[in-house]
Amino acid sequence: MIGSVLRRLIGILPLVVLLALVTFAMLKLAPGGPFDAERSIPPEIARQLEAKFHLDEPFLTQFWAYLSGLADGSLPSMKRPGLTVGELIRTSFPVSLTLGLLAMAFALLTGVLAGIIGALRQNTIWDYGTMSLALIGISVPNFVLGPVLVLIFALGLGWFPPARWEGLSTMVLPAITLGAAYAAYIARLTRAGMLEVIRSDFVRTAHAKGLSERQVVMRHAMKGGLLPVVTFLGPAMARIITGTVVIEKIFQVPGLGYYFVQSALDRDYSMVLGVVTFYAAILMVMNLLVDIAYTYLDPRVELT
Amino acid sequence: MSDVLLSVEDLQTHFHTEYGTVKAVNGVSFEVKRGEIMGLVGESGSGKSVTNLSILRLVPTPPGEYAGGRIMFDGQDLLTLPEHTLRSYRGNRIAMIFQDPMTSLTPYMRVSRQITEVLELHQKMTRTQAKKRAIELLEMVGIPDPAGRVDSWPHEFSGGMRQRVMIAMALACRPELLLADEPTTALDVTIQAQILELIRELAREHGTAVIMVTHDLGVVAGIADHVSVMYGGRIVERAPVEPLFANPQHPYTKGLLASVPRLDSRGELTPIPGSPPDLSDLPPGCAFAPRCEAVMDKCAKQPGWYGEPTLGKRCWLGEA
Amino acid sequence: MSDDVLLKVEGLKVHFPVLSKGFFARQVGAVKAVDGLDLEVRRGEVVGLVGESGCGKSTTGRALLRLVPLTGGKVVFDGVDLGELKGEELRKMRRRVQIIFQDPYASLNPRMTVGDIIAEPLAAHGLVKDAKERQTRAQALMERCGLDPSFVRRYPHEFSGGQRQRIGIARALASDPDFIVCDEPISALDVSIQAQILNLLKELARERNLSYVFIAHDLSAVRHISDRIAVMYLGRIVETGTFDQICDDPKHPYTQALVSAIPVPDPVIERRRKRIVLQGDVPSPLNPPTGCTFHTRCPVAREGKCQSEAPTLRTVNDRLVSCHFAEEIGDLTGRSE
Amino acid sequence: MSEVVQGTSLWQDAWRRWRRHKVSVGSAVVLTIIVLFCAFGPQLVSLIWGWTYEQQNIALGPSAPSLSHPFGTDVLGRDLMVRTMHGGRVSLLVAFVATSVSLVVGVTYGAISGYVGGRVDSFMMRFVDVLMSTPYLLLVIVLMAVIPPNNVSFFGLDGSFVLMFGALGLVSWLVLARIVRGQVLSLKQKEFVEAAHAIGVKPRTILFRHIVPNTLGPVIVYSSLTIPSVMLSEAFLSFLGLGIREPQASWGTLVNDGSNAMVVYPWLLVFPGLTMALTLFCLNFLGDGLRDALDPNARKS
Repeated sequence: MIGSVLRRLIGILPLVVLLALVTFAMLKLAPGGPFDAERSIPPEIARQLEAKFHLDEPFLTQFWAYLSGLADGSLPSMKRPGLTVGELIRTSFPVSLTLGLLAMAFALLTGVLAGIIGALRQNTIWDYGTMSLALIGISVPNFVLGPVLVLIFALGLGWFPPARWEGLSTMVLPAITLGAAYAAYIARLTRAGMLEVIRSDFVRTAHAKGLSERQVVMRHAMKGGLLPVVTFLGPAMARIITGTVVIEKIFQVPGLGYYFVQSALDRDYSMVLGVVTFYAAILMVMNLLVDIAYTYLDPRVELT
Repeated sequence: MSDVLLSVEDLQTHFHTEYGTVKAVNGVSFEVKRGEIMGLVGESGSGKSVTNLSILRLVPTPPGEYAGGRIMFDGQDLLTLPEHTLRSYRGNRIAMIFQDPMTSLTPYMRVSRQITEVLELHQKMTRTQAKKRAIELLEMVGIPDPAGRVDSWPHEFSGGMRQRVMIAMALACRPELLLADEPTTALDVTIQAQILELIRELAREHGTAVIMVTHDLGVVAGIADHVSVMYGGRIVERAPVEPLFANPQHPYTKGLLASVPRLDSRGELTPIPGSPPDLSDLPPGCAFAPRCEAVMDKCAKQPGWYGEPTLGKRCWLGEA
Repeated sequence: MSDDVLLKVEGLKVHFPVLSKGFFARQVGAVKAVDGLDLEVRRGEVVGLVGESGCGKSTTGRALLRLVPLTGGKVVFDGVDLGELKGEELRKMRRRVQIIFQDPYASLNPRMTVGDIIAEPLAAHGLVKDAKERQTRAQALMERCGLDPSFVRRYPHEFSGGQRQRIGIARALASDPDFIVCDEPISALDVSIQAQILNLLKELARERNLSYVFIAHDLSAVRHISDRIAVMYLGRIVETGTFDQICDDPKHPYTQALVSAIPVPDPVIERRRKRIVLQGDVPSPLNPPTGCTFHTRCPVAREGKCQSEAPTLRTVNDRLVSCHFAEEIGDLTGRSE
Repeated sequence: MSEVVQGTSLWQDAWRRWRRHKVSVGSAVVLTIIVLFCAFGPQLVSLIWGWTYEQQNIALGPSAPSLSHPFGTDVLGRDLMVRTMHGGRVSLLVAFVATSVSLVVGVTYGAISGYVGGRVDSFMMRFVDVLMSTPYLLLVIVLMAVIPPNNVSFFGLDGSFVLMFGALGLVSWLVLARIVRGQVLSLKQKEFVEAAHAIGVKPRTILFRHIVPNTLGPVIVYSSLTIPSVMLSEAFLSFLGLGIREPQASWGTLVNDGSNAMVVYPWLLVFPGLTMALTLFCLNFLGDGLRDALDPNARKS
């Protein structure tokens, strides 16, 4: 087990470098450079800038310079003087992470609960109610839901502040907005998974043993019913990471996603490269964790 | 040996589907005495498995419905028993084993836990006591190195071994009645021989009554004391095992025996024409009439039971 | 039945590679489904091939049509080595060799009408060019196989299991083959339907002078249709002989155990019978035992030779047995006859 | 010979089942209305009132819904109803084309992987796994940000459209490829495909008569669910200011504008937001109904 985990961790490294290379190539191949827009820069200073950021060197040398700068976090931003990629990630990633984890926690809690209710009370008002709600959750984009929630709960009822990131009460609306669609999706997956498991032979065996409904669900059905949800967690992580980009914009949260879009629009190569690489690494580790969780839930599966 | 343990009276179990009401069990009556092995024989869709499931009320409702009848077990009607009392019977006084040992064990739980949980539930054992007993049980059903294998996962066992685990689990609380739902159908013949041998021995040893549901007449011939033959949701013939095979009374039983290939003879097979009935669209009369060679005008009406409760048939033939 | 050999299989091997997971999959082993099998089928003869699940009997059936790649050995059909044929040659050969499958649900394309399914061999080999004529031929085949020809435009899901199996048989007959592999054609059917299909297959064989390899796990079904029976264990034939030899006087210890394990629908006989209950399970074909593959479960295996040396099929009492001690072990159930 | 009985094909069966799914049928009706509303609405409006989607009326400015402007007007005095219709055209077009792109790529990739099998399959599927575990939408953001849309044009369509089609199509094929591969793999082992080989049917005929028609069900179901997800992604990018550019509009850009001004002019958020949510809602319900109708597991055996 530990060997497999180590092997997987080592396997992540080349993938992250590859992704960084693709991103870097994309940036280089796109017409226009980072300093094109600023016409006021005298050619001399432009040359200095280019030298500072290795823009005048061959492709691979440049890439290597960026990569080693990324490794120790010392790569400087092109557009924000004095700021390094490492510093930016250190200050803003915890914010995004908090937001993402809160959203995920909200999604898992409400989604799993709603899904189990739906499955156990199949074809009742409970089932139809939760599943209709879930379908609405999937259908309302978070950038519509966010402003609507702000309109109602912040501006209308005044329960929560409309924006900023200063304490727990400011985190509620962003986390719900981000998590809603995932909650809905998880609810549907849980319901489908539970329904399948509930009909399986081994659940019938459990009933034949004389266990109570609750014991059957908790001990025998739950693990299998939640497997599809665990499988979904991997891609969900990826989308929550990109999802924070929008939420951070709506609620003016100073997270990494917000800076990422800004850097992309500003053509701040070092920042873009840094964030993409960092997120890729995070995501792959998350996927590994999901796979480990899966082997724990289903003993038939081995980590490869 | 003669007291009746289970008596099923006019049991009706129906399923409501979008294609209509399926009368899977349509008025089934039989008795099982203590220590007796009863074979319940029929083709797929004859209602034999649903009858078995109905005894422990394991048919999911909806779409299923217990539309009528009584299931008297030791003086109690299982169909009207409150859920929590029924649960204290399940796995304790009445246990069940299923057809497919591959899917009938929870894949996410160690074998030890699956056995100990019954013991903790019904025998109020502690975890350690239960574990000790689980090892004894595995030994009893013939699993080699039971102490070493008790903590395995189900997928680490072969099909035959899993069926042994199922049997160990079912016999854990020394039940008075064991319901076996085609326990060897999914297994190879050499493994089937092992499992049948095991069930036979253990049932005799513990004085457990067994209802053995199967479509295989050979299995019944080898294991049962008494046989009930089902067709189209009803029992069409009932007899002790030897007269049933030596002198079958119902045309369906006769037809079945003539059509089954057997190892010890090579005579021509006489198939039963046609195909089994559609349970959602049963004829008002005898369900076998469309395939019966001895069909008469009377057969358009449902025949009654002809003979004694434990030896007789549901057929107009010889009635008049 | 004549003496001329229609199909001859020599040392047939079918191994399925097991790949490792990962980006660059390496072969880490092989499932030796069939591992050195010899078999002969004469013109007009029905050979029953019997064995338990995982013994490689279905793979053998598919190898006879080269539906799976052969790892080694030869399959010679009417003088032509099927292993040598490629592409079009192989495709054309398949007009003469057909197969009927076990699962009547999975073996028919759910999106084609019954007429199109049955007529497909006629179209594939250009036997009947006219589409209308093909449908008429399909209807005639349906009639012969006991189906109502007016259902020619219906779809498979509108038929019962037994009827679907009849459709499969009609399809196999369409191109007028000489040889048909019947891969457990009755084991998925209801008990009362099995005899219908068995009798139909038997009639057809007689009527058209067909040869079958009839695969089954149930020796009693095979007995009713076969002229000769071959018993398989872990990818090899352990014994072949006439049905009487195999069922009434088996020589190989595995055959003896198999025969004794099959229940007979007669309580009087059942109570008197002595069974040989084999211990343990069939070993994995991924890693079969050395020497005689049966030695791990054999009640009469002896130290030494059985573990180290694989027995070959040799003639013992007019039949072929692959056991080192076939002459010595006698009847393991201890019957006096 | 007796009268030939006509059979019911699985497609007819599915159609019957789908029609019983009232909500799904209702969704299809509503969707048709929305599509017609977006497709022919602008002409109708310009006939009746004379507004177009880019026509400004600075003097009027943002006005609340009224008889002449049923959805109100935006800060530049443009009629919001025409802009919503126009945005719908853009969003639906992007969703449709990008889904088609993903369909072509995904089906081809998945079919090859499944049909060839073995090491090729294992390599191709690992590649998909890797792509799935990367934050590819971030790459799309980078792509959309760094490529000036003016450099790209396609049959006179705005460059931002073409980029959008490609980018979204190329990231949403992954799941489809997996589904098709799984289907092909299991079909390849189905006995009726083996039977076709055994009969001597030509490989090409086997592929097109026996394999492809049997993968269609899941492919239809999944693509019907891809459309709303692509639509969301488009809106997401446009919302970030990376997609469709002014004076063009999509539902994403309209919602973005609306959310910036929602405190003062709530209708700017409400109308485009509701229209979009309704569309997504119907698409999802339609997909659900199709799945119930085409799912082979739900079929009576």
